[in-house]
This record gives sequence, structure tokens and C-alpha cells, in this order.
Amino acid sequence: MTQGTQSIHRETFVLNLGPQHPATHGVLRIKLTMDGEYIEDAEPVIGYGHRMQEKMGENRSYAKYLPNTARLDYVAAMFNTHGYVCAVERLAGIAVPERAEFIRVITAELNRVASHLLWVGAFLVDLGGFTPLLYTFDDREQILDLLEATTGARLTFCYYRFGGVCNDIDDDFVAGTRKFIAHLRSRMPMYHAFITKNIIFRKRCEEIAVISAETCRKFGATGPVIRGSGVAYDVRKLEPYSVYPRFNFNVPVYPEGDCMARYRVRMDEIEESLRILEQALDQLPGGPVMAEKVPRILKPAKGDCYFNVESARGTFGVRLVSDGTDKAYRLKLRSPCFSNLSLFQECSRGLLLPDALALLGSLDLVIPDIDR
Amino acid sequence: MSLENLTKKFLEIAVQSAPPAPGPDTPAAEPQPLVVATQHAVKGYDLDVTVPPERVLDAARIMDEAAFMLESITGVDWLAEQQLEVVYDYTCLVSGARVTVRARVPRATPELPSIEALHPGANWHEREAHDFFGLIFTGHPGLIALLLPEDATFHPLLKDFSA
Amino acid sequence: MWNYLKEIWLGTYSLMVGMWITLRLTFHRPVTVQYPYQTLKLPARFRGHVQLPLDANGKPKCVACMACARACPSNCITMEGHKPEGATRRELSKYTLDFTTCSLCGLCVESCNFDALEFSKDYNLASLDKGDYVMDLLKPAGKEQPK
Amino acid sequence: MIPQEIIWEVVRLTLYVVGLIAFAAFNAAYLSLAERKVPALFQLRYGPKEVGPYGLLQPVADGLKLMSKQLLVQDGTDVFLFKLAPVMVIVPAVMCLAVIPFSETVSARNISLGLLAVFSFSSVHVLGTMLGGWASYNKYASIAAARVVAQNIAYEIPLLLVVVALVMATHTCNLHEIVDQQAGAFWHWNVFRFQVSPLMPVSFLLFFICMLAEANRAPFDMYEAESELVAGAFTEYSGMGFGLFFIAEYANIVVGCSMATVLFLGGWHCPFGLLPGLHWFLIKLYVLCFCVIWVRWSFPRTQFYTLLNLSWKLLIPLAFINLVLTAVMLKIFG
Repeated sequence: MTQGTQSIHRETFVLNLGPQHPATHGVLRIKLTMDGEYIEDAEPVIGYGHRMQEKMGENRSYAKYLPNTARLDYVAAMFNTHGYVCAVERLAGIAVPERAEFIRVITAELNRVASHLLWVGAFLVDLGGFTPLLYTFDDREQILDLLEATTGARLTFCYYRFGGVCNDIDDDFVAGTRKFIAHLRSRMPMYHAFITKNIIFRKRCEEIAVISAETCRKFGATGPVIRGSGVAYDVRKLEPYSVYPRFNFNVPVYPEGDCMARYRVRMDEIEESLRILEQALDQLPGGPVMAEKVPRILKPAKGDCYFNVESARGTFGVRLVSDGTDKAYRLKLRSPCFSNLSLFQECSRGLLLPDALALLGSLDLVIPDIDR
Repeated sequence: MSLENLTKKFLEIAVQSAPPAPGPDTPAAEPQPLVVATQHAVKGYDLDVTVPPERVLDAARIMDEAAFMLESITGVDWLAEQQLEVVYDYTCLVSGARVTVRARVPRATPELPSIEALHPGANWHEREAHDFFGLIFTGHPGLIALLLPEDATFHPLLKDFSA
Repeated sequence: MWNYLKEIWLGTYSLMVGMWITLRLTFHRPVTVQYPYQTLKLPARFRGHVQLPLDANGKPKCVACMACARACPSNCITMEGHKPEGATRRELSKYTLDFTTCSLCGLCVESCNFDALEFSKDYNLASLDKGDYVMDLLKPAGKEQPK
Repeated sequence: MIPQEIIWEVVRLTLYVVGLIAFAAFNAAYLSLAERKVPALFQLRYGPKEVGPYGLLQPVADGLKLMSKQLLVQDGTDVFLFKLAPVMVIVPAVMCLAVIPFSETVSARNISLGLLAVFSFSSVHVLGTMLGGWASYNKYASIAAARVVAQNIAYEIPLLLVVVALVMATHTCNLHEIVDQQAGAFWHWNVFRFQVSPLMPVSFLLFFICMLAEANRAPFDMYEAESELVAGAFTEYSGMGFGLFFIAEYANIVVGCSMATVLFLGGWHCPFGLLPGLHWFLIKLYVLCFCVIWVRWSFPRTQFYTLLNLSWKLLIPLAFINLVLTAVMLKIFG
């Protein structure tokens, strides 16, 4: 609001963005107090898709809760299951064989690439360009076919088990993944020419909705949002888990903090994940995919532990408190989109409506992951 | 900000919070800020600090000065000891070190100060803890329902909650 | 002034490249599958709803040990078994799967030691009445199995 | 007794108007089919194939569906304005068509100020859209109404400046004569009349961009920005109310493209000077319509202030340069 207009009595009106709105990717309502097209205050109202996942975690045994974890952030479902399974393994002290760890990393990174591809398409639709969505979905379809051939499901995989994975990957999965890596690498220059260098896209994203590193830290935003603001915080590097230390990959960081930076972080992360996939496929050891004696009814020792995983949208943390029985005493799911959305109120003040939607799109939200 | 001087800072809180007079009704032993260094690989966090509820704000100030980020606030309902435990998870963005600050509050009067002023991210976490456990964070700007319907009076994650 | 003009020129050039890419992609073959007329071949491990394969002499291998009913997170399997006199092992008399609550996680198939359960390749299950989804798996599958 | 030729003239005119309305409706139907088939080409898919052979009857199905829907009028809306808006949007578009010379003989009225008539009619539909947005008592629609007015004002000026520069060269506002001046092969077309002004192709591009913005199309579809304003000015319209807006949008595209053809691409003249006629006009018209659809499906939407900056800071100065250059060149080469 320019200084000149301060004196004029300005009447603000409340605009409801959602809960059914094409740009909210799920059932999220944002109460916008608008002054003309400028946003004075945006208050997200969540809870429309709340299923009390944490109570389900308490009244189901560990193994029976496994399918629920894929229903949290269903676009990158592997990471939720990975976080939950590793938390239980850390508490119960189960050692996972080498090959299973590699398979977990391979399927997780494939899921990250699929999630970022879906995000690029959906982000462009938010900005009004419809065609890139079809191209990214075409590429993502190949990943889903690969994962469907190994796990049996396309979106909510229930593939990991305590102590490994439920069935082994075969040769045409490995060959298919290598073919996919080569295919996507050949498509990336087209995406950069078609989207990144496009002047209209650059005008829509550069210097729009800048989020400072301090705001990200204060609100607990993680993942591509904080890496877009210049902080190289990646759980795979800072708190290495599984076999990630064996691969060399770098964490893309862009200091600007605007929508363009977050877009670039995700595009570079696709390339980094392809590098990880290649190295993982090269170093894939033989051996069993399940730990030998995993008790059918798991009763981990009393106590609590915390395990977090670098999901496609940020750190997905699981705090597990167990009291020795076969059901968790308390299961806390720290969802990345929950904190990423919490900074929307702060950062969208004074933005125009289309820019606020560009900010909302660049946060890459999955609403059931927020509502749990 | 290495873990050692973090531990020193946390121990200072113990000195300042000398208990006024051990009230007859404090059920558990006077909760000293136990500072236990744990192995990251085993427990998932490096420093486990138990803090009396009123010192939670100071712990948050230490964490804020050390440029830690608040990951999440977890409520745990210990029905046996009639206590509600609030667990704050902080993580350092640079070194990846992780600090867990715990505070125990009697179930009858579940009040503790809100750290929303230092970590605005806690705003939603505290509202969620209020939804699920009935914890009341004094000083919180808008402690209304976040995930549950506005008129919800029940707190589902309490152990004695029956649907 | 100079970089203003340069930015305009680069901008228009990027627009031209964008339009050339869309035009170039018109010559690619469409990738979409015309569903009712063409169907994709399902992978071997595709997880449709659960079914009871028949052994050599046409009877399900299930011995009604209720392992799958216990393993199911959402209790969709209800089953009864009986032991006909003179027979060595138990027989199944009732086996219904409530497909409305099944989350296709596969824990039941894994829990069965007699591999009496497997995933079907049945995906087009649209129906107007919710009752159709409480499937009685003992009845021989009426519908022909799509490939 | 009314003289014979006036009766014939009235009969001829009514036939032409009926034909033009049919032409506008036919174009709306099959351009909307093109709007779904052409992007299907870009996006590696097929587009509608079910209704009729290769989906050719799809527009008929859409039309019937729209007609069968009830036009809901919210309470609190200004019913008269709500119903008037679609009419006010489609009538000017059809009236512009009446003046455009499709070929030597095929044109409703050959009036000497055809150019002036087209641009005066085409500025009325802004009022209709704004009325529609304002009268439908919906927050998204009123934002869209405010946007559409600002956008059309910003893009009316460069459009007219380009046309003024052209009229300085053609010395006439009669569309027939403008096309006649471009007879012969394609280097006679106004686009390549470099002795008038070397910036002629640039001014054609400018005209095309402004025409896109006038018709609220492609990267400038501010008033129907799906991802922001849900459906913009016609959020509240359903049934044939929405149908009329739909037909008007395509009629505006057809008017814009045919004006571009008449002014710059030599109307009904063939690029190589042999057998000019209506077919060449239609070929050029539909090539330009293909470009309009092609532009729409290749780019995201601009922001609103970038759109206005583009016009005030880039297109209008360019149009002025073109105007001055044309004046200088005409002075020198006479």
C-alpha cells in the first residue's frame, strides 16, 4: 500500500480462498482480508482433512499402522513409511540388511523425482500455463509404472517392512530405472528452455514472495523452502541415515528466497536424485532383503526415540514413545507442510492475489499431510 | 554453539529456579533440569533436557540465541503419574545437532508459558497440542481449535478419552 | 537503457523458443491410452482385491487358521472354518472380504503360511450398489478375469 | 411505396446479418473444438474423440448441454444488468463482423468509415464484461470486472496508434480500398510495405498482441484467470448466459484476426496473385486463430501489473516510434 493512499479511508473485504478452490491442491481454506487486490492478512484455516492419524497410531499395533503412513503425504509416500519404519527399527534395535537399505534409497529417490515432477506441473498450472503439466505427468508416469511393477501400488506403496522390504527388485526394474534416468536427463534441457528461461514465468516468480532465512528458521520451514532461502539444511547430509553417506551428491541452495529460487532448488534436486539413483544402482549389493528373525508381533523396548527423514517437502519426523506393548504409547508425526504453511500468513502480507498464489504453489503443500 | 556450552547454559536455569518451598502437593520429585547427552544414532537427539514448566521460555530463549529451529511440540499423556509431558524438539540448521526439552505439567492444571514470541512456528504446534491434550499455553495470541472443529470440547489424545 | 532492450530481446526470444517446443512436440505420437478401447497390461505384482486360488482338485488351499483376519489392519476379512469328520485339515465354510475398508496393503497375503491368498488383477470394479463390495471369495469368480 | 432497391437492400442486409450471426456461432462452436483438439496436439494426447467422427459433433453436444442448463440468478444481483451483460458482449462483436470485407463481393455493408466502425463497436464489449462481473454480486467477479477495464484501456491505445500509422499510409478508412491497395503478390501486403515504415512487421506483431489482450486471451486472460479468480467475470453465469460469453469470446477473436488479415495480410488476395477470393481470407483467418490458440497453450499467465507495464512502458512507446517513423518516411518518399 503506497504511502499516498494511507490517508484515504480504505475499506477491506474478506475473501475466502477455498475450501474448494483450484489453487489450493486439497481442502484448505485461507481467509484473506483484502484491500483491493492487495492482501492485508491471510489466515489459513486447516483441519478439513483431519483423520486423527496419531490416535490411530496408538490403538493399532506397529505392523497394522504401516499402511496409514502412506496416506499422510501420498505424493511422496515412501518417505513417510521410511521415517516410521526406521523409527520403530531404531527403538526395537532391528538391523536392516545392506540390499534392503539400497532398495529403500532407490525407491525413495524415485518417489522424490516423481513428487517434484508433479509439483512442477501443478505449479505451472497455478501460474496459468497448462501444457507443462502434461509433459511432467508423462515422465512421472514412467516412474509410477516402475514402482508399480515392484511394489504393486502406484501411489500409496506399502512396500517397506520392519527389517527390510517386502519383496526384492528384479532386473527389469534396474534396467527400467537406468533407461528412465537417461530419458529424464534428456528431457531436462527442454524443461529449462520451456519453463525456466520463459520470460513470463521469470516475471511471475523472480523477487516474488521473498522468504528470509530467519523467517524460515523461526517458523520451522524445511526442505526446498529453506534451501531456497540460502540455508543448506538437508537431513541426508546433516544427520545421515540409511546408506546416504555412501553417495556423493550436493544439496542445491539458492540465496534469493523467492519463488524462482524454490523452483530452481526442486529442479536441481531432480538432477541430484538421478545422480543418487545411478550410484545406488551401481553399488547395489546382493543378499537378503529382510532381516532374519523379526518377531511377528513387535514389542520394542520402553522409551522414546526421534527419527527424521528428508522427504520431498521437508523433514518428516516421527517421535515414537513406546511402553513395551505391541502398540505405540504415543506416535507424533512431524509433517513438513504443516510448518511450511505456517509461514504463509507472515509472508503473504502486502502481496497481490496472484503473487500470493504463486507463493502458495511454491511451498508445495499436500493438505492431508498438514491435517493428518 | 557446541553442545558443551549449551549444557552449561541449561544448567544455569537449574540454579535460578531454586524451588521456593517444596510444596506438599508436588507429586513427583522436584524436577531438576536433567541434562543428559544421548547418542544421536540410538535416540535420535543429542541433548535431553528436562526443565520445570515455568522455565520453558528461558530454554526457548537459549535455543533461539543458539540459532536452533523448533521442529515440533509433542504432548504425551502419562496417565499413571497423572502428568502431561510437553516435548520441544529443536534442531540446529548448521550442525544438525538436536536438542529435546521436556517439561512435565500436572494433568489437573495443564498450564505452561507459550514460546510463540520467540518461535512463531510454535503458534500452530501449541494450538494443536491444546486441541489434542487440553494444554493451556499462557500468552498464546489465539489458542482456538486448529485441527478439531471449533466447538470441540473433547481432547482425543488423552489416555482416558473414549470416543 | 541497453540492458532494458537486451532483456526485451531475450524475453521475446524465450517466448519464441517456448512456442517452437510446443510445435515440435506436436509431431510426437500421443502417449495417452484410450481406456475403454485399449487397456494396459498389468504387472505381475499388481495388488487388486484378494482372492483364493484353487489347488489341483478345485478347492481353496485355506485351512481357516484366521492368520489373515488377524493381520488385517482394518478387519475386512470375516471367515469361518469347520473340520469335516474323517478329513485331515479344516475346511473353509465362509470367507467374505469387505473391500470398502481394504487398503490393499498386502499384510494378509504375507501373513498366510499356506499361500492360500493372492492378489487378483481385477481393477474395474465400478458398481452402483455398495453391497457388491462385500465380496464372498468362496463363490467362483462370476466375472471373467480381464487379462 | 418504398422504392424497389431499398426493399432489396433491407432483404440483403437481413440475410447478411443472419448469415453473420450463424458465422459467429459456427466459429464459436468449431473454434472451441479447435481449442480442445489443437492443445491436445501439443500435449501428446488426442482431445475429444467420442462424440461424432473424430469428435466433430462435440461442439453440438456442448451447445445442447449449455442450453439445457438453467440460468441461475442469485438474489442480490441486479437482474436487469445481469441479463443485459451477455447481450452487450455479443452484439458489438457481430456488428463488427458486418463491416469486415470477407471478399470482393461478400461483405454486408461497404461503408467508407469501416475501420472506425469496427474499433468503436469493439470497445463496447468491455462495458458488457464489466457489467457482467459487477452485477453478479460475487467478490471474484468484481475483482475481475475491475481488472478487465484497466486491461482494455491499457491495450486500446497502442492498438489504435498502430492503426492510425497504417491509415496515414493507406489514406482511406474504407476497408475495401485498404484491401484493394494490397492486391497482387504478398510483397504488396501492408506487412511488407517497408517504404511506408521499416517497422511494419513489428507493428503487425504489436497489433496481434493488443488484439490478444483485447479479447482477454492467452497470457493476458486476466478476467477469466482460472487459478486465481475461479472463473472471473462469469463465475455466476451458467447455461446460455455463460454460452453467450463463450460465443462472444470467440467472436472477438475472429473479429481481431480478420482485422489483422484485412489491414496487414491483404484480405482476400492470394500470396501469389492467382485466383483471390473468400477462401484465402478464411485460410489466413484460421492460421491466425491457430496462432492465438498456440500462444495460449505455451505460456503461463502474466501478472496484472506486468501486463499494464508491458503496455504503458513498451507497446505505447513502440507505437509512437512507429507513428513518427511512418510520418517521416511518408514525407521523404511522398
